[in-house]
Amino acid sequence: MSEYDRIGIIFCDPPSGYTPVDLSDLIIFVRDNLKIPVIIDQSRYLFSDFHVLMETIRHHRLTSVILAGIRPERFRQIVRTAMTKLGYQAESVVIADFGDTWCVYESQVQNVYELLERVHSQVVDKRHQSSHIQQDTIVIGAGIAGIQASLEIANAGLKVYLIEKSGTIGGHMAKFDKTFPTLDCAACILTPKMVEVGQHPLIELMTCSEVVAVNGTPGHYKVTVRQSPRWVDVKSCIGCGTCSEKCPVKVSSEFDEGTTMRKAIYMPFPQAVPNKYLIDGEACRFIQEGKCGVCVKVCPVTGCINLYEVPREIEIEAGNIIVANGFKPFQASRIDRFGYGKYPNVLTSLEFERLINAAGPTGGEITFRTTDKKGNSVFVNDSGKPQKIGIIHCVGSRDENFNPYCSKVCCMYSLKLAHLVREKLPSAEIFEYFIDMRAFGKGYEEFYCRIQDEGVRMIRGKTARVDQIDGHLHLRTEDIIAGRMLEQDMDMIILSIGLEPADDQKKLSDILGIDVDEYGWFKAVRYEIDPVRTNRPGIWIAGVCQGPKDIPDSVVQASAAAAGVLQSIMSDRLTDSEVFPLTYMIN
Amino acid sequence: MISRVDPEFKQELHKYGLREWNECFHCGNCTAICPLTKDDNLFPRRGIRLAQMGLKKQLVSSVDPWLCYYCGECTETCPRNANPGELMMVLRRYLTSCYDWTGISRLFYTRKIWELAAIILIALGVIISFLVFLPPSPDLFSKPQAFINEQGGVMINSLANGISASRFVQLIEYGDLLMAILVAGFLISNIFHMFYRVILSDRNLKFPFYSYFTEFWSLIYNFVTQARFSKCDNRTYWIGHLLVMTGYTIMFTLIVAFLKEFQIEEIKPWYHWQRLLGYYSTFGILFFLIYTFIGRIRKTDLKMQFSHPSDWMFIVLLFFTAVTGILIHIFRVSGLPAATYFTYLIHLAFLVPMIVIEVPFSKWSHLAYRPFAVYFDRLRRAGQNRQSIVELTPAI
Amino acid sequence: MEFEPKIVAFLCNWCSYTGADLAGTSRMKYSPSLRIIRVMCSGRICPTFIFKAFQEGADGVLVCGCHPGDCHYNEGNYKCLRRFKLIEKYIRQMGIEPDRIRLAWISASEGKLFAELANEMTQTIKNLGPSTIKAQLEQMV
Amino acid sequence: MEEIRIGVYICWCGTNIAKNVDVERVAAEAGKLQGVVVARDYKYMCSDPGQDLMVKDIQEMNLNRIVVAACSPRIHEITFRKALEKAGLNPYLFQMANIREQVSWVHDDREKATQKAIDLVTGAVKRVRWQEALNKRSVKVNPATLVIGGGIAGLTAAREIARTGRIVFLVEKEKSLGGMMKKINRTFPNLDEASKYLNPIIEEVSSHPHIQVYLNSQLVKLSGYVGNFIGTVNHKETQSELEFGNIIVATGLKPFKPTPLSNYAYKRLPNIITSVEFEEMLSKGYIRLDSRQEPKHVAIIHCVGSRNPDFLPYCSRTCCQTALKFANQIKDLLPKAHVYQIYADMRSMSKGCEEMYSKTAKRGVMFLMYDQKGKLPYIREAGKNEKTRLVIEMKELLSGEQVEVTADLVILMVGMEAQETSKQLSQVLGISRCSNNFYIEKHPKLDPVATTTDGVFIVGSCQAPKEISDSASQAKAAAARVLAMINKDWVEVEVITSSVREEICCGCQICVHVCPYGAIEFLKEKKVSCVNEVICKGCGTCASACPTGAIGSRHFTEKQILAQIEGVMLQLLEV
Repeated sequence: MSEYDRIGIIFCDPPSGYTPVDLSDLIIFVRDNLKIPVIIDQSRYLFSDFHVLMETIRHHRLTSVILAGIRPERFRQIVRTAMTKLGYQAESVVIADFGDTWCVYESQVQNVYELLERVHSQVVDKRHQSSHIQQDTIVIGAGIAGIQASLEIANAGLKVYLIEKSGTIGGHMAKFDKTFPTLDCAACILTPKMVEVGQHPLIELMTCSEVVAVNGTPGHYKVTVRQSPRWVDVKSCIGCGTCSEKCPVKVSSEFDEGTTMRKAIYMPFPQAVPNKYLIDGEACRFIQEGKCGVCVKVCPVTGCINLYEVPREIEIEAGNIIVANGFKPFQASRIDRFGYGKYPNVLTSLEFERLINAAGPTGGEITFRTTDKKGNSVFVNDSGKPQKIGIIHCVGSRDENFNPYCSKVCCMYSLKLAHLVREKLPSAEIFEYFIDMRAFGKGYEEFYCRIQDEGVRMIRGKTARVDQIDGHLHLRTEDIIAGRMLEQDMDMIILSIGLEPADDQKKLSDILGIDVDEYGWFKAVRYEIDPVRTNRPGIWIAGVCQGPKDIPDSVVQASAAAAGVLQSIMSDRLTDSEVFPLTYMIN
Repeated sequence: MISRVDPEFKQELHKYGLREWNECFHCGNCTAICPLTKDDNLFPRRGIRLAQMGLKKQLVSSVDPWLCYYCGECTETCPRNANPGELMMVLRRYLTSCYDWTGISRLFYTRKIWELAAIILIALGVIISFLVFLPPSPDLFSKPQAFINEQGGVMINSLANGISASRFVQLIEYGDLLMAILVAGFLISNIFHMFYRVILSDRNLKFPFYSYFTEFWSLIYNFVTQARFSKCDNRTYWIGHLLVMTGYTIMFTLIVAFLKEFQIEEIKPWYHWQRLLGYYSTFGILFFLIYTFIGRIRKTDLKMQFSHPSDWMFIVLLFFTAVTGILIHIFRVSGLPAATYFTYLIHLAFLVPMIVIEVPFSKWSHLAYRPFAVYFDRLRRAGQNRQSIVELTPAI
Repeated sequence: MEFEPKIVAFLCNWCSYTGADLAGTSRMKYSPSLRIIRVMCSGRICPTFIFKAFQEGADGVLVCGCHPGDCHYNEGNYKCLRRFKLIEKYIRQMGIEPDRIRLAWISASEGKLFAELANEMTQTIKNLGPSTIKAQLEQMV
Repeated sequence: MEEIRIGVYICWCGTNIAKNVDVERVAAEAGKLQGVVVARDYKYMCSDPGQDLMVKDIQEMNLNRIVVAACSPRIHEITFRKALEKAGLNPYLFQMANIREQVSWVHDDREKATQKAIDLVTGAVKRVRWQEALNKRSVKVNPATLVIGGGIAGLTAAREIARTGRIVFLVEKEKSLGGMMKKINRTFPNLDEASKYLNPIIEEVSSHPHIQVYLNSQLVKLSGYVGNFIGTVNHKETQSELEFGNIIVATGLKPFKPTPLSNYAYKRLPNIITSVEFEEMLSKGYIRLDSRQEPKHVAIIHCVGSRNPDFLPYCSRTCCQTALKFANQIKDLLPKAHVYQIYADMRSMSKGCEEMYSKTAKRGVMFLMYDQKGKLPYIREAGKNEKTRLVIEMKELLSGEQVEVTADLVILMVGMEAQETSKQLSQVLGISRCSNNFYIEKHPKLDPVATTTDGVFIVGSCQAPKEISDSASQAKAAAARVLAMINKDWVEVEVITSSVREEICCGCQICVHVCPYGAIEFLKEKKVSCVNEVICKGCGTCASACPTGAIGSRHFTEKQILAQIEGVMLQLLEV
């Protein structure tokens, strides 16, 4: 709509029985903060005389009205009629109900302010839906969900900015060895999509980037992206790897979950997209102390590596934003009873994924973790093979002391890991310690049965503690079904760690102005039938950032979010009136 | 016959001070974290399960609650905050009242006022009968020096009017014996009841008769050392417990069996055995009292977070008994006959109900039940060893 | 060394080939005697293919399609079935044991079945011994 | 004719292939074959550098045929075809040898596996030399969409698309919209009125100017191809022909009938009802026995039919959480009633459901675990003096006790199974079904809503049982695909069709009869057959039927296949 479009607020008198209160500072607040016309219904004539009402609204040239006060509901109908008579749709009347708190107004003043602000911003958002929507879309996070969403939209012939914090796309899925229950190798099914993203003319991939500010209104977001330097020019790098060879600095690789070492200038993993090198600013000697710079000398492409590169901020205009920033694995060391970090052969599931991966530290051999001369813990091929492996479920999940929610994927990936172990070590004894086996998806239950047939021991009962006793990992578990205490010695323990909101989740929710639930996952306004729509029109959530889920569900959600985007662009309409109730209460 | 689940049973347990605990989803963490569980005694979880399902028979026939010493680790680490440790405590109370065939114990636990009334009643009874049979001699105030012996202490047995020292001791001894018989009577019958529920009522339990004797040592051993307790992480609690237990028993035996040697006119030098023993038990009891007082008030220790009235009742009684006991000693040594006489009176007014009420019917019965529980448990095992050991089966 | 037969298998793209892939993704081991050739539909398989296979020295030929009624192209597998009956007659006349050719319905979800089928067929062929057609034909020329 | 220059690339796929196949040797052998200019092996052909390697070769050695031996073509054929296009080569001058799914993953004997790999590669090389350049045809997309099924999934999909002002045909076989969700009283975990969510959608859909709803109707015939389908919809006597560009299948599922499970005495004893029947009772607002009294003991039995090899071998996913919801609803309506959950594994994994589980426990519900792989609970009628109606006998696993549960009302959480119409519909649509009769998605992980037939999407619980929110997001996901196609307004269609070489066509018209799509017509004047390539789906039945070999199906020509047969049978003498 045009700039003639004006929101006004009408303060209704409280119904009889309520003592009227002095509105003056409330009015001042509205005038100063919201800068909109205020009408006060002092002597109840406003609603009693329809023409006066019409006149007043016309006089203030109002196109949307906020009815504020105690139980203003009773006036809604008349104002609606007035508005429709004036040629505006009925939704242009919004109720801000202070509830009975009005009586104790002094104590409630802050809430009333907040309420009015909330209502106002919503009305503004609604107003903006009708002005043309910016076609470009921003996708935050390039895990499988982000990738899927970007492809869906780009394949519709629309521009996408894919913003990834790390140096490559792929997210957690790239780290997995196989995927349950089909046992496709994760890389095999993910890399083509990554390549597609990398090559897609309509996807602008921005690695090492973060969203730092979002301004503007739905359909016209102005997003500030902070791009920290890679120090290697993505265009000119030919990925020959000479720099990495010569680089003197070694640090543990985050892609391999610290099971291997990488250089300060590195390629996150062989199939990384963009398949170019980058420099780890914290580790690089030149960037830290200003000496070295060997990479520049050996690089065959002149000017490809620029160690003086600085972060830059880019502003992007986008109509929609899809948030798919994924999750953070639970910190196993937080539960000291399991001795993670204390005993070398207590591994997290993610570490094990890397260990068992063909591209992992041992080329897929399951071996023990030992400490080398330099004191970093490493997996070496000749350290023998574990013969008894225990997998402990629900580490950090379903636990009031940590995360009360269920992480949804652990049971299944634990079964998968058990299968992979069985494949690699046919003679090994494998135990799963679980509370409830949650094999819920398509083909999952069948997979569970299959793993049992493969001779993996399923123990109902969660291991309580792991102690290292002369080289063996000693477990205490109650085998509930057999009805006895188990005291077992294991060679290796895998902790099925749960999922937690990413570190930047809170920050993002503030920047984007979208709600999070009590655990910090993003909140959908109507989870039951629309799990990707947030309280902010034009901002969508997809994947695990909304709550733990497996790959297919993340992919589906990503596409669903894309649907929201496409729909809004194709219909040039952002909001869905059910999301925006016409009545607001003090919460 | 197949037992039937009983959802009402929770209400029953509530009377014994049960708090929220139904959240338990049986992950088995509590059992596994407990340093005392092994083989097939799966407390606390199995106890929780039986309580949840209201399977009274199985509950009463299991000794598990007695094998738990409430170190609180299970409660700390419980993923559902279901507080298994506290439930064990509640079950102990419940079992105590189950073992007690008179039903008095149940009355005391579930209706607080009754316990209090009973105590007061007995206390009054003691005071009255004491004043009737051993009235204070009028000379107590007029010429107190008449009661002072050559060591300058009060001759404790000659304070009653017109009653010779030997007679005095004898009367007290009768009283003690009566009390002891009463207590022992109840306690032993209750223990037998326990024995019936745990061992005899279990038809398919078979073990060789000689195990009764072979396992007997464990009863003594556990009674004296509280060995299992020491396995819990918190040692001070065990020491405190050991001290009070031994102190208490020593005192008990002294006054019941050796009153003639213990309560004598002359004051022996401090290194004399009876004085040393007396000091030891006093110290033991005080140590424990202070420890628990602080604990229960500060609620620092998990196991002391929820205090059932019966817990307080016992501590209070014990406290006053101890204090008055000490006072008697002080007054004697400092030669104050009147004070000695009346403190002695009050001392008994606390001591008697403490023993008569607490030992057979309330908190203190566990002093006896715990070691017996271990004993019975070993008997059951002796039975199991003959059956084939349960094989590790994959869970369903 | 022991005789390792070579079986040419024609799999339809929609059900059987997918089924074979499923056997792979589920790591179901079976005999390495099969040489799989993908066609869009079992209806595409014409007698020539089968004869060609034998002529080239195949010890057996396996033809797989979707279950009746499940054909991606409605009825291709029925056509295949009809032809197959015919072919069975022919090869008998040509002096090839009818057991050397086989028609089976493998759906996209029957990886296990496919693996079993492969082993089974290999066994039958092993029992029959190597096919002599190729040699005979070479003598003719 | 140009000189054939073939490039062969053998993929290691990490160790997936290299473990059981000696890739270097395969490459070496391939190098010896006629026409092969270069044969390489590489760790990950599908990765960026892998493709670049190929592209570089094509350009530098001007290769004009490519063979890649790697995983199944179903996974990566497209990927490599794109690479060819990138290198300026026609994507159809490419052949894949499947040496992972069909060699390295299924054979342990490295020698034999390698031999087989070599044969397959040889076959591919022989075949590829006969392959011709084909040009992709892109056709305009009909913006109208057909949605089959009026449940929450179908409704959501229809609404999403219609809101963009595109036509949607919604075909529902029942007489009203709403599907399964309509039978549901409240949703978990928040126990909201389901109607609160459903009704607005039904309202919008049924009143939407761009949605045409066909009730009591079914799709009986389908022709055409992605972007341009023509379907026949039967409703009552009348039939109507519809044209649309895409199809979204949302036919949902149906509850399992517990009668065959005799131990649950369904229909044999009174007051034993299924979860669906209980939902209906709840929506009426009361919980009652047949005798109109309120039950004092309510038992809820999980996994009825589900996770049971004899009936539904899979987990129905929603029952546990629904059962928890029931428990809460019962406690709300009858605070005094005792509720028993007789379960096998508590699968409350969805958002907010684990919390619902502990909340339910707090409300004093009794949870009893039964041996779902062993002896199932048994329901018997209570005796005279048992002061209850029904008794459930079961082995309780968490206590190891054999127990009895008294109950007035028993709720059986029945599993969910595919519609019996699924077979008929799958045949009409030409999509396949899994062993449990649910539709098979294109890829279980990365393409869960598409099917092997372009333009046909499956959403909601016709693909597998799932809760409302998942169905809704699947519906939106499919909508996204459709919208994308509509927005682009064109789509590439399969070029693998049949074509007639008129000079040798004898006009016998066999092909006309065998074609399942009526794509071949006989040109009277020319006396030859002619293929309508838009309708032809390229099955090749005609080709194999043609006596003169005049009809050939592109990309699967006689020459190519015979050459491949030759190839796979070509014994390499040196091994």
